[in-house]
Amino acid sequence: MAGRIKIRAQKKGEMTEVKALMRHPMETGMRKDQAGESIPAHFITDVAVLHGDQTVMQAHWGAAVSANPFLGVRFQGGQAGDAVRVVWTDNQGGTGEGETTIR
Amino acid sequence: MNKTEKGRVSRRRLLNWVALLSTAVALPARAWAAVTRPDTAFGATALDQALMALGETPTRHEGVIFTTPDIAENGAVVPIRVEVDQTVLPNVSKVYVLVEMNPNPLAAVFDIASGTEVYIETRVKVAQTGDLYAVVESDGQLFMASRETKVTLGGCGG
Amino acid sequence: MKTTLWKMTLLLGIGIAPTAVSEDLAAVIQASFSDRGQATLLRLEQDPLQQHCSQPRDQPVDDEIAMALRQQRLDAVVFPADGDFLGDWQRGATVAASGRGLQFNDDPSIANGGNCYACHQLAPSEVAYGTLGPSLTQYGLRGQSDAMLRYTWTKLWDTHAFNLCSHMPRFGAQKILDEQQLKDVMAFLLDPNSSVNQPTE
Amino acid sequence: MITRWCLLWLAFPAWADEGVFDQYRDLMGDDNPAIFVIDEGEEFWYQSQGPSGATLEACDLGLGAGVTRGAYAQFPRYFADTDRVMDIETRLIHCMETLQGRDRTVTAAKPYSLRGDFGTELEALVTWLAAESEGVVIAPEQGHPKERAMYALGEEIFFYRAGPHDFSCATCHEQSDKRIRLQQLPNLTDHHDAADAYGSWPAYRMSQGLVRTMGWRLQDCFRQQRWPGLTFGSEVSIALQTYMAVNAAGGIMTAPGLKR
Repeated sequence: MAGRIKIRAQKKGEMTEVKALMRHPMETGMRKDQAGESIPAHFITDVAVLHGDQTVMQAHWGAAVSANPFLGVRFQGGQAGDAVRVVWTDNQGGTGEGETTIR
Repeated sequence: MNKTEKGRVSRRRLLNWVALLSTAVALPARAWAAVTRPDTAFGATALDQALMALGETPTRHEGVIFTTPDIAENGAVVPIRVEVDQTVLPNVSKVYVLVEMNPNPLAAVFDIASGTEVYIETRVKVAQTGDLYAVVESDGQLFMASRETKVTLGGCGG
Repeated sequence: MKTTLWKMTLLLGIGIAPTAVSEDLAAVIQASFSDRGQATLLRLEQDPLQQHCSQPRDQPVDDEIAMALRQQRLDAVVFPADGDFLGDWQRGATVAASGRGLQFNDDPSIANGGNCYACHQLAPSEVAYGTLGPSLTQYGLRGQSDAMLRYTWTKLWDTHAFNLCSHMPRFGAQKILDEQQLKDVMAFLLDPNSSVNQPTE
Repeated sequence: MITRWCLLWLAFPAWADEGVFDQYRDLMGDDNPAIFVIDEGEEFWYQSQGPSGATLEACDLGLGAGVTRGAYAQFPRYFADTDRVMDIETRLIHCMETLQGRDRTVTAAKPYSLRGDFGTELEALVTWLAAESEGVVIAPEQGHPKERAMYALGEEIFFYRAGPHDFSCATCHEQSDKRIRLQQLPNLTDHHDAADAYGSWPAYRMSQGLVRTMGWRLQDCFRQQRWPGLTFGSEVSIALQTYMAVNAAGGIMTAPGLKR
């Protein structure tokens, strides 16, 4: 179930706009569960957006990015039908990946 | 990337990253110069400390266009947008987002490839009312903008 | 005949908990809940006031009952033993801002809040205020006459003494806040230095 | 998938009138993480489970075995096989028991996520089924006497004041254009407000990072009313959902919504 990403990539004039939602709890490690036990930190640390084989953007995140993170970026160029990919890794070694085509 | 950070890269994290890039994604290596994570800045527990860890005190600049809500419906999800007027701040390579009142103010760092617009949208947690900062690195120098977001108690206020 | 039963109970002596509403309704409600922490099923048993006020707003209320109830609430108000109505407005501000207390997930060892901001505007600097009740900003302009002190105290203690079937909780009568907290909230409302009474921008 | 994304996208500007939070909502855009939970619910529906190793595909949600499109919008409704009025949650538990052979003391033990959880099977199923009614007219059945009795019961409970604070549902939800703190309160006795509110649950609750169902919303209301714990699938829960659904009838399902 982990690792899901929903991506939209849309041509906007010269630019391509990418919007991605990632399925992740983004736990800070500072919350406690119902029983009072600490919930371990679990958050995405690294994210990248790729257009074809080109990295458009790479990011490092802390636990302060909201649960089920949203990311929007824009890059120059890109043609309808090109592949856009978003990948992430988290602090527990988990990974996620999603792909779409520009429309 | 400032000098003090380079030596502090978590090896494990870097390896994870490289492993992900080479296996899960299987892309040509040239696309992936794995960028080091600024661990000192992420670990900072006060805004000043976090800004200092970025290398230099950023200068306020109107070219950094930072959009945040004046009032957030919930501090767990505060939408933000960072843009840059590239006619006055060219060659932006990084964007940092910081939240003054969080236990660790640095929330995110974005490495921008050339050809990528400086246009970033995301959603961050904001512990309580205070300032949010967007810091950008343009031609090796740091510039910033800040905005206050009020975090309100919701619903029945309990 | 339901109403007749209420009336009898009310007129014969308010204070005992009648079970007249509708046996069916009471039974269904009891069967649909379970004790959780400090919130036990006992809380679902209505007192005469709750029973009287559990009808849609557009339904006419029986004047006889209403008058009896209002008088009974008024008579039951307990004023401060030392005659001093005003506490510390800053502590009152804290009580007004806190919405915790008496929920099944609240720790009963921590003081309850008054949650005034849920429904009322108070200090003009606080933007997160509700509108279920009237704005109380500048409430202190009404002065601190004895009548004003007693009126305000009564509103906090048991709002139904003046405004039967108001939505506001009975902070004193139901022991939601203690006497000192009520005095502090009084000061928050009436003290000229209180943030409630600062000019709006 | 693309279609669903677009549907969600189109449905969201309907938020509009939050007043003080307009700017916040504008910045939030139209991306609702509930979209993941819809997918997860769909997978649960088609997943073989329990001693019988069956899926839920033969579950009758009121429109015939296996019909999911539009079914949510007609709940709560009377089912002859149980001789009860059921909400969607109790119906799903019933199907898990009868089709999959799963013990209801297990399936109904923890219907809703607790702090630290990341969604339950029931939350996911309800979210998917609500999405299967997106754009559908809210039309709860009221033909059977037990359905009408449920509505009447719901109305009585709605106005029933109890507990140390004397709160009823009506305390917060019988007037229009009121807020608690900064949150707009729907007047659930009014058709338009009831339709907007009822039609937008289940909803992604930003403060919790989870999708919450109408059933969960009710038991959380009672917590704040200082009442004891509302039992999952209880008569009060179903009666109040019936009261809201009937008041909302004729409105359009927009769920899953996006809430504070």
